[in-house]
Amino acid sequence: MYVDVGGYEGPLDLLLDLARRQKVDLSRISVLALAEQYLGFIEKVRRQRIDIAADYLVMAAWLAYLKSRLMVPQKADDEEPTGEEMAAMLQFRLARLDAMREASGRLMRRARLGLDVFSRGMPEPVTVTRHSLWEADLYQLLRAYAAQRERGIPAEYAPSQRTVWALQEAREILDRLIGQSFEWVALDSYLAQYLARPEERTTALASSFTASLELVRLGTVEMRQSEPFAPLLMRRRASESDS
Amino acid sequence: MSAGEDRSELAARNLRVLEALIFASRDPVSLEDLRPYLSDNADIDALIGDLQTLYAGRGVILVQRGSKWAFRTADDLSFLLRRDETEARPLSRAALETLSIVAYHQPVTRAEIEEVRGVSISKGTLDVLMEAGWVRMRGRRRSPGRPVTYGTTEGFLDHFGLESLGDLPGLDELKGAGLLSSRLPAGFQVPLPFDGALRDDEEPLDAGDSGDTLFDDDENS
Amino acid sequence: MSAGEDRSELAARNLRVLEALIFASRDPVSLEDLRPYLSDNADIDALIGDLQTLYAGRGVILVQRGSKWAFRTADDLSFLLRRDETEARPLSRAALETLSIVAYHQPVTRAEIEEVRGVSISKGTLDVLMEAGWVRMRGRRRSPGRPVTYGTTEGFLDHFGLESLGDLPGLDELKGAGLLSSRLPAGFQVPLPFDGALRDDEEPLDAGDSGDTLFDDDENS
Repeated sequence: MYVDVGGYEGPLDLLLDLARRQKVDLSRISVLALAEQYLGFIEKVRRQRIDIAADYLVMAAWLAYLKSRLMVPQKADDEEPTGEEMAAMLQFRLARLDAMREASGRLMRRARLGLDVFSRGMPEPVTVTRHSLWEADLYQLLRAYAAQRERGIPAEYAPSQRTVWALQEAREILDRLIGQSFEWVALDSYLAQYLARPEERTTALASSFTASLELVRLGTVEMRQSEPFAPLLMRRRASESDS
Repeated sequence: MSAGEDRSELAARNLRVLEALIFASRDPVSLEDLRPYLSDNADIDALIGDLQTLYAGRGVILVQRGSKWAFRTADDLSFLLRRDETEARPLSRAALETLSIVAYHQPVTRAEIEEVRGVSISKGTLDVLMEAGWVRMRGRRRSPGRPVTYGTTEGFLDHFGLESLGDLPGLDELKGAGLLSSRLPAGFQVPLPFDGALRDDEEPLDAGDSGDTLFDDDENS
Repeated sequence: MSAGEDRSELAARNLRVLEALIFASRDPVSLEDLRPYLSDNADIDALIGDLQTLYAGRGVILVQRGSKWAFRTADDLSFLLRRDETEARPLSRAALETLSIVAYHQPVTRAEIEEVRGVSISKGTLDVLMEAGWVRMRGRRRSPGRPVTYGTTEGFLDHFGLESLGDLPGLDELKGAGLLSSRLPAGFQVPLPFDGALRDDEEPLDAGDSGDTLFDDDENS
């Protein structure tokens, strides 16, 4: 038996196909035989190392359980559905899918609009002349005007205190940020929290760059840049005593 | 002129008006849309009946589509008029099955459709059906997760030549066989395809509701 | 069945086919187009005559267009296909803002309106206002490009309950009403709308002037 998994629309479709091969009415199929066929099929496909969608495996697990329920007599206090109930549920689902498939066939075979039956080829549309009566009052009009004029006013200028990083301050900040990091890290990422503030960006960059040169000169920090405008990388220089 | 003649003249005019308005439209027309054009107290149902009789057995007939009415060419002339080339892209099997599940089980959620088919449905499947104008989002089920419920449209009835959902082929047998339930059989109530506004366990879609979230996720995957 | 019955049945069928074909066709149909669908030796002229008789005096009639045939709504019912509807809807924000600028700054050109608004305005916005009968083209500015100047109409005063444009509140009144904040830069002014016919820097519209050329281009772009 060769079955192309790709040709099936899921495990129920595969089961329905297998059920049809029993050549009996769906209500009289042997569910046990069906479960075995399905499990056999999945086993075969897996031996061929074909990837199988999880749906198929879930169904296989369920059918294996169903098989065991059908073959082993159930205890009276067992609250799980009996093998017969499970088999009935499977039969019902197969019959329902089959019925829906059959129904879609019957639908499509009906005399369909645009294919078998036609509507008026030259409809005479109703031409609607719409007269719009606009609603607006003076208050809305004035509010609209005032709002626009206000929008047009340049934002109020208030001379603000300029934040400037002193060189000493920048050096302390940078020294603290680099800490004991021996990894190359871009200056920008050290300063990320400061660069986000537009008013601080320029001074933070300029002062910390100058301070970094000082740190390099002192031999506590190393710097490198692969090409112009590339990120400026720096790290703590491993001192002789550490190595 | 006697009052009787007046009346019959009025009825004749109403009939002409009804005929002209339904004939002019490509899509089915509702009686509410027609009423304003008729004389006061016109018996619109009787007029529709008269018009249907007038066209019975003709090449063009008056048909009911849900709550609306339309003129359509007669079914039996299909063999002459059939245009095969119009169906450029036939529906996939998944779409066909999904359509019949929505039609026979409505209102139905995506999870319920998947339960019947035993496989998950791709976003495209319902999309194709909604784009064809056959399936619509009806509302949301009053249950955890508030899943969207789907149903068919008036365009569905029109396309498949159904007067109402009760005309779905094989509906009675399926119902009798208990195959329209979404759970196990064994003698419990079998719901019929439900065409009405919203059922007790449905609530309206939110304004601008674009469907199941799961659904939207699919789109991006 | 007699040969006579056969013939009349055939004729009835031919008539139905003719009716369906003309009904479903997207264009008027010529007799040559119809003939292949009819039985051999069918008298197509007689059939057309029969069909025309069948529809005579009804809401829909069979009409000849050149050498072709089509169904049309009866002339005396064509009024059914025209409808006038009046609806009241709120003016869009863009329209409201544009209207207020035209009111205060008139005579004002489109470019000047855009300068105050800070965004460009679509042709539709001014159209709506002119259609509403609140804004009109006054003339053309005596400046390069001769742009059209806009102003308000009598209908505008009427609708907004103003006796004259001078009734539009000025800077202090707008501030007093809380519509303008009290912290405005020095030199902030609210113009006094010009109420007269044409200002010195305006010239009359040309006969049949349809507005800014720029404007019309927009429509096509």
